[in-house]
Amino acid sequence: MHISSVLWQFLVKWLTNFALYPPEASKIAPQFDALYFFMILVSLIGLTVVILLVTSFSIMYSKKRHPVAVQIEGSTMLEATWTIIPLGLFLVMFVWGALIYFRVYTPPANAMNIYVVGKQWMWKAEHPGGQHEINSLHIPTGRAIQLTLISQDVFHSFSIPAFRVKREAIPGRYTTVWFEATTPGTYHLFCTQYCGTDHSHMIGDIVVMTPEDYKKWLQSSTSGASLAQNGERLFASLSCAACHNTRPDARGPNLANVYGAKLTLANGQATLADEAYIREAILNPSQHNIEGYAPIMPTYQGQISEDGVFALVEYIKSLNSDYRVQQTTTTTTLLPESEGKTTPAGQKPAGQGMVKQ
Amino acid sequence: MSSSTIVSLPDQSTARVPKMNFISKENGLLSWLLTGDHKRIAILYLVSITFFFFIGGALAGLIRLELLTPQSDLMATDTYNKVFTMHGIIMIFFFLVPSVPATLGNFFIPMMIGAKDLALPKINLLSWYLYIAAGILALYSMMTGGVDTGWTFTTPLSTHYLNTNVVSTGLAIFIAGFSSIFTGLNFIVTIHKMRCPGMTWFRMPLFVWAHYAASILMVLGTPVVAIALVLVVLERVAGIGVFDPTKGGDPLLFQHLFWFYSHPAVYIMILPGMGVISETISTFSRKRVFGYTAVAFSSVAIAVFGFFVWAHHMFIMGISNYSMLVFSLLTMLVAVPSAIKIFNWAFTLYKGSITFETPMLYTFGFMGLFTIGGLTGVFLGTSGTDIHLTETYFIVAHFHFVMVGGMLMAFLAGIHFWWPKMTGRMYPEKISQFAAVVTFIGFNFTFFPQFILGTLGMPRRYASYPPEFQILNVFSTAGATILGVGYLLPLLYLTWSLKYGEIAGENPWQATGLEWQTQSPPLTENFPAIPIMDHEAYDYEWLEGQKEKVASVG
Amino acid sequence: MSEHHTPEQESPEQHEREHHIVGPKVYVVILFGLLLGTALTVLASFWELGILNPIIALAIATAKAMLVVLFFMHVKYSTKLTKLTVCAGIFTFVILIGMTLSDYMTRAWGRW
Amino acid sequence: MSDSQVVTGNEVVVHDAAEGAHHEHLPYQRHHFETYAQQSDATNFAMWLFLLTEIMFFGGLFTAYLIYRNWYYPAFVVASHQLDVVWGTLNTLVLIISSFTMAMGVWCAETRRRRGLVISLSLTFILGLAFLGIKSIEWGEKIEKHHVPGFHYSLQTFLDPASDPKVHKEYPKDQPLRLDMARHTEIYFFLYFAMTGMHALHMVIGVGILVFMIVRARAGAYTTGHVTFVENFGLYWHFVDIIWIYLFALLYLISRHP
Repeated sequence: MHISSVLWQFLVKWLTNFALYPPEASKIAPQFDALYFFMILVSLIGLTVVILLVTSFSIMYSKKRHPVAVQIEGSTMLEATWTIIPLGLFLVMFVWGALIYFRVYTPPANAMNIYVVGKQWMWKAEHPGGQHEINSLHIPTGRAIQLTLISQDVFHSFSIPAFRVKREAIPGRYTTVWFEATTPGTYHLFCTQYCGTDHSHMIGDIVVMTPEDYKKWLQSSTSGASLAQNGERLFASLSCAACHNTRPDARGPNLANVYGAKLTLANGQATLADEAYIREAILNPSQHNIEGYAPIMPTYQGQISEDGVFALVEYIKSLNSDYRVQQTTTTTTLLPESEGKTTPAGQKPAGQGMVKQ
Repeated sequence: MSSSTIVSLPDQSTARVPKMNFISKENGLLSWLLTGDHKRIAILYLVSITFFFFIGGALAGLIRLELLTPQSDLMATDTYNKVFTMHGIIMIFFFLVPSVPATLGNFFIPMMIGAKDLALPKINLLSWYLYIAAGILALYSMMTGGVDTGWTFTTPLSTHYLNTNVVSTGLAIFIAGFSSIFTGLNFIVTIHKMRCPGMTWFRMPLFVWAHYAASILMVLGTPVVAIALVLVVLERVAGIGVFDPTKGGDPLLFQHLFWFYSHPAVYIMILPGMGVISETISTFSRKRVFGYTAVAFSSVAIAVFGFFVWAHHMFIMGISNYSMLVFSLLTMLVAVPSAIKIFNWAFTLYKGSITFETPMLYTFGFMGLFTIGGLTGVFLGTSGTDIHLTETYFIVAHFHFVMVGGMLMAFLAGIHFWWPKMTGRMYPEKISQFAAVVTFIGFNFTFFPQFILGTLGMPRRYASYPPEFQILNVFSTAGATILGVGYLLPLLYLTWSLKYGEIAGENPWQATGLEWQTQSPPLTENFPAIPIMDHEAYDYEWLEGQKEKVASVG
Repeated sequence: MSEHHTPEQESPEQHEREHHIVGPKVYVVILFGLLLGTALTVLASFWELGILNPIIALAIATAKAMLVVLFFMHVKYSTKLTKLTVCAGIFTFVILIGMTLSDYMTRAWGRW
Repeated sequence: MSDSQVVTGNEVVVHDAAEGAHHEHLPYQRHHFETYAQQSDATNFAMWLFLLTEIMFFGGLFTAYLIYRNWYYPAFVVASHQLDVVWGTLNTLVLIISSFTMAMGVWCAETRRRRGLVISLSLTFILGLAFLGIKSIEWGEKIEKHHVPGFHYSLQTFLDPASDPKVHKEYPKDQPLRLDMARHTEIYFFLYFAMTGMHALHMVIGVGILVFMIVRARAGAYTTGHVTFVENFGLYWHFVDIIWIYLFALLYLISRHP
């Protein structure tokens, strides 16, 4: 009696919140699901074919029905078919999948950048406005959000099933991912890369709000200074301005309009001054010396926390005359041609000018 | 003989297990511990991997119990981490990798190619001792505090952020690696140099081809994981910084080296299983394997392509998008040979004369589950879907379908198929058929829900999880108990059959392999005289001919 | 699969006659080749040749390795199988290095 | 692999097995082989396969070396100047000559010259020891200078080259590295110790086996036509030599122009 009631509750519970896939709460989610269900379909067909073949043959040709086997060598024709058809299907999946992959990891130029640092065992998000959050992320709908991720210790992985996006937070290197939330609500945030004892407690909430609510939230949870302002203070306290200033005899490049510029390094390589570059230039300057400047920039490794680096990067970005427009990110240009889009034409002279000094 | 079976046993009243065989040759523990006979070493391996399989299985049971409830209440999170780590390490390095090659391969490759023994018997014995040493070391580190890196030893977690027995476990795997290198090396040499007269490459059973391919992977892949683990140990002991981002090292480099072995390792595990399937499906449908050459070459193709795809384990870990393209494309190519095999096996049944003894049931199980496992692998090889599905229970379900649903089914198929040859006695048919069905049902119950869990986003390696995932987890745990029963049964009735099983005689299945054309259990040097291979593999007319000859003589 | 197995040889003596023995002359020549190579590679490293420096160093090293493999290790005189084995080793080695570097070399792509 | 060959190969093996069934088996032929030729082929092939695993084993280290050399070239240049090219060259010569003596040893065994064999094996043994001796001297220097990664590693010489007059005199143009780059010299030295250490380990094993072989060679074990063991050890020794040829080029000769 008792046990049956338990089973009954169990059944009810199952039927009530039974789902085959998570809610689609981002722009990419439907595109992902399209591919996913296409592959499910193909798999089901493939599986049915195999099962049908096996069962029907074992019925038709069981020893009772078919006492003597007919020896058959094989058939190149048939084998060719079941080599080529799967190959074709797999290649379709490959191309389709690659398109989605590049879409997920290629933020649009005008995305709003939120910095996220992962550490054992919590996520810390830094909004440009200076709002901090632990194990939660508030975002508006209808706006492209770019996450710049880094880990302070081990590999973590920032996963939002409802958005179908996931990106590893790697120690010592920025990674990026972007999404555009569509439906307000609260969704799961998981760390999916095993990261030690409390891995399974490194979870949180993604709170998607309408733009209005989001504004309200921003005001309510502001911490006074914006991220860029913190950066400015840090910039001063580290006396970076001693070299990086506007004076003609400045020993370091003037940082105005550096962000998003195309720089030529001392070793002749060209590079795009994105968040990753700026971080590297602060921590490992000797590999990121700009052409035409003496190699005197000291390293700040071990002197600034990752949050501090975020603040400095944001500050340097804010030195651009109109930086919101020019936000571009690491490794995003799919094709060299599309450079133009990522580094607006207006930027190039500035960049060159700075290098030439 | 009833028309629903091909089993033909000698008259039980008169039949005896031959007095002179490789088991009765010498007695005493030493005669086993110092033996050079590939068959005895195979038995040693069989016993030891069974032992490790049940340890690993027990750990799996603990995992499933913990996941019965959303909270981590059965054990603390760090205990849970240790449990799944040891489950992975034991099952992969101490069960799956040596399972079929070191037992069935060791026993039957020399017999199938008509050799007296493997080319290097001493090396063969050495590899078993290495395996045992490694196993003891692994168990030791499990007893003394365990290790919680996950079987992937991801740096810098394993090198800087854990204070468990990473070093001793690393060494254990290092040693186990050399054990499997020596096995593979031995197989390659044997297959090249020890084939009997007339045994051309294309007269070899597909079981041998599959092992040849797997051995190539063992020999060329394993050293790389060995050096990777050496580096991890050095990094821990001396902090030399090669994987340490704060010193300018790149943690991803470890994963490149690790997966360079550990992806091919998947094929090391599955290829021998495929070999078994080729044998059973041919025997129980009385037919030559459909498209022998295609199946043979698809094994080799898997082995070769297996080396080009490792970075598909790292798509979201910050490898360059462009090498992602390359690796993803190659992954699609490596999926094809498996498809070829499945269809060739299916068409082997066509116009056959099929019977349904236990090995055949396991074979059907393999074909179904491996197809699912393989197809879901494509989901993970496709970069776009990989983003959402990787590091979730989807991937857990995927590799359990391939490894447990595929490899373990094949292993059991093989054990039942060759049991009469190894022991001279039949296993009890009815109960073993029952066990096969139980295993199949239990398996699907356990792992199918995990595909849904994964799609819903439940991350792997979580000791506690959001409550809405509970129901499917309960299903999974329930299934695991059934599966457990399915695995315990063979242990019991096979042991029973050692004494009470029916006398099998030379060739109970009417199979064509050379190993069936001699007494069971075989003589120490396998054949009274070196056989001469004068027919194709799986040539059932030839077998009929032989029978008539015997009849006419008698 | 080797000249060892030609019918006329049964006893080990014949087997040895079959089995090609490389004489001291060859070894001496190779030895001097190797010494020369060492001298060259050391000298080369003292000139400023930019990118060419590593290339030359590796080229000479490979040449020396070839000499050792072909003559000291008798590969030049041994069976197809041995040659194939050596190639297989080199091939996998190249795959390991090449495909790993393919990741490192392209990480910066799309950033200039 | 063309099977036609394989087939003939094997059928032949067994033909002479069939006829040779009556001949006496040679004392050193293992029971499970049909002919001695088959045995020596098999063991020789096995040795080659073992060398493949060795290649891949070092492959991991070479990969690491290439990546970090690309990333931290300046650090690698300056750090490699800490190695003494004279010792390095000397060691290369020693090893090449030992390879030569080993090859001669194989020849002596094949042509059944017992004294020759013993002499050349002994020479190989001595040269092997010489190599290890020189290596340990070099390592000694590194330890004095605190250039052992992980054990009180000191950046002194790289932040301020003048503090190391000997090397500074040789390479006056070496600029002091900035801290972040200087740190990366530790990775160079790790690779130096890992690669040369792994190589030296192989040398030690080789020298050990040589002792055993010299003893047995004096008893005439290898000059009766059973040369497989000597041949296979030769392969091993030459392989170790090849590894060193590359290590020398990669670790010592990165850029020697002052």
